[in-house]
Amino acid sequence: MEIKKLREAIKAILFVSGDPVSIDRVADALELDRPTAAKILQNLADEYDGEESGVLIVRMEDQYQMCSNPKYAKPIHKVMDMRRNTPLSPAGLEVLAIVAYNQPVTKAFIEQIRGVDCSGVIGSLSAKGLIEERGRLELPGRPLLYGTTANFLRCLSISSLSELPPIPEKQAEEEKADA
Amino acid sequence: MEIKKLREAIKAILFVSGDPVSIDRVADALELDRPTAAKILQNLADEYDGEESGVLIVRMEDQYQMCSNPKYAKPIHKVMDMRRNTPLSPAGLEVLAIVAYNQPVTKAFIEQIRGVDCSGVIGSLSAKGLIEERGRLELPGRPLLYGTTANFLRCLSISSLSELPPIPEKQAEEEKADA
Amino acid sequence: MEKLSYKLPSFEGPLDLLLYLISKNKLNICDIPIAELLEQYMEQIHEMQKQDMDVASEFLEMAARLVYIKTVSLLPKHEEAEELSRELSGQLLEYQECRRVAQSMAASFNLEFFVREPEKIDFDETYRRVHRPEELLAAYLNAAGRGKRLLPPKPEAFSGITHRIVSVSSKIVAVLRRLWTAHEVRYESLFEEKRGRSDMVATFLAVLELVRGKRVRVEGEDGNETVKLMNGGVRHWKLKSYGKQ
Repeated sequence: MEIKKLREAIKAILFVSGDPVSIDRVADALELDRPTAAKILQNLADEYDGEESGVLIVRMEDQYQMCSNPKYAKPIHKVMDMRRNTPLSPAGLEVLAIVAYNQPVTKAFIEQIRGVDCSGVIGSLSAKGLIEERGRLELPGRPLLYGTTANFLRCLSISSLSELPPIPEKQAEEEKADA
Repeated sequence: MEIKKLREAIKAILFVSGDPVSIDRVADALELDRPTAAKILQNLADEYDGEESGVLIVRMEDQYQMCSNPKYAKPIHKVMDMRRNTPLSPAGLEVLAIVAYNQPVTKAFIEQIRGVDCSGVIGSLSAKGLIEERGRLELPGRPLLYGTTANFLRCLSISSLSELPPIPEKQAEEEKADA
Repeated sequence: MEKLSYKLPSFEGPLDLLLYLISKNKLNICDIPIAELLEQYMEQIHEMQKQDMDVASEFLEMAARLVYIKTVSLLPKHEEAEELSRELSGQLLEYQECRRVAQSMAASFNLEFFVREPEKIDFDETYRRVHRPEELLAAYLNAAGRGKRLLPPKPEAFSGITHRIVSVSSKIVAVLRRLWTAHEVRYESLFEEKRGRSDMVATFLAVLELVRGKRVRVEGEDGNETVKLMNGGVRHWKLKSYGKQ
């Protein structure tokens, strides 16, 4: 397939899939080598990028997803008659921050830092698709581990966890010493 | 909103909706008069039209819908399908093994050996074309019998059931005594 | 320290409350005057209780912890108190940092990205991966014998305990026979001439089974329930399988 068609095919794939699609899947479906697929995907993402663009193609780790530009949330809400997404509570943001910077973490670790029970918040962050279970820790009780999702990256408009703003040095070390 | 932004907003709306959206709803959401909304929608539809375009905007009566170009159905299928072609779970493999070595067998027999309900696994193995129904056993309740398929042979790269590795003697006898 | 008299803000937890008190009184987080802090902390707790707010157990635990730190700091040797204070300071610093990060994250956080539901497509689900036959054998050997451990004990295992096992299917037939002649019977009458617990249990299960199979309907309430045949009482060919004993 020539490059123009490949680009259009990828648009079609991202549109239909809805979910994030990995570079490997695209490469496989179009019979491309991975670097070529990665390059076309990134080109498309750049092309769709733009403050006013209605539809965006965002990258999350090695996956790409088509989504709407939050700028147009209001008319979308109106047409779809959706309930507005309530912003996260301070508690939700705190738990999310702890998970994001220390993942994978147990509930006990989160509660240790916040000093309060966090079951409810963890449940609602899971329901919102911002954190997810990541197996269990091989310790007595086998506690569940939590990490952030691809959706979390999209909500922060970053494409990888490495883009999270760094924690000031001193603080990070203290934390390490405590843990 | 200027015309460029309106166009992008409409793209966003059509993208998120997936379903057809009427001109009236678009006009309402963007606070436009109907003729203006109709004109922008038709312009967009024209722009997204094209034999090779990955995503189309099609008109149906007074509704518009964003959809993928059927031209790219093949790679789309491939990408979406791969998601499902996940490797067999250990449970799936076990049930498959029991069917393979004892066919034709009833669900009750499989559950007797595994000690757990197997309805779900049997259903998914059938959907995957690895096992199939083989009539009924003439006993009270006339339970269904299951056997493996030709596809099963292909998955194991063997040409006949006789090529399955033999079960160690002792094991086979215990089995018989239990059943 | 000034007197606290205002509408109570809600706190995320004891650490949140402590940080609030510390910043309000411009205290040094690394050198907390425990006695003063405890006093203000307790005032807050009492205020919360007065306003009928739910005081979570964590707040009370922290109160106990502060009291303990204060107590040991009154002892002539201070080491333990110092260590406990440092621990509390460390925890507060850590939580403060967590809040700072959360706030900076909030600034760039946006929940208004919308995605589409994946299109519904009918797939050919045929399994196409390739496995080695040995994997299958391994799975077989793994499965074989497990049932012995997991299956419920056979009825014979209880032969020394139970007296009589009444099969549910025999009761299904019995209930249906009555309904074919009477079309409608009182629910309780089904249990009237029963000769023991297992008889009653089997009858009860039989009724449940028939309801589930949409063969009968139970109507009414408060002891006036009746059992009716569905489908106008016409015999159904499927019943033959029930009848086989």
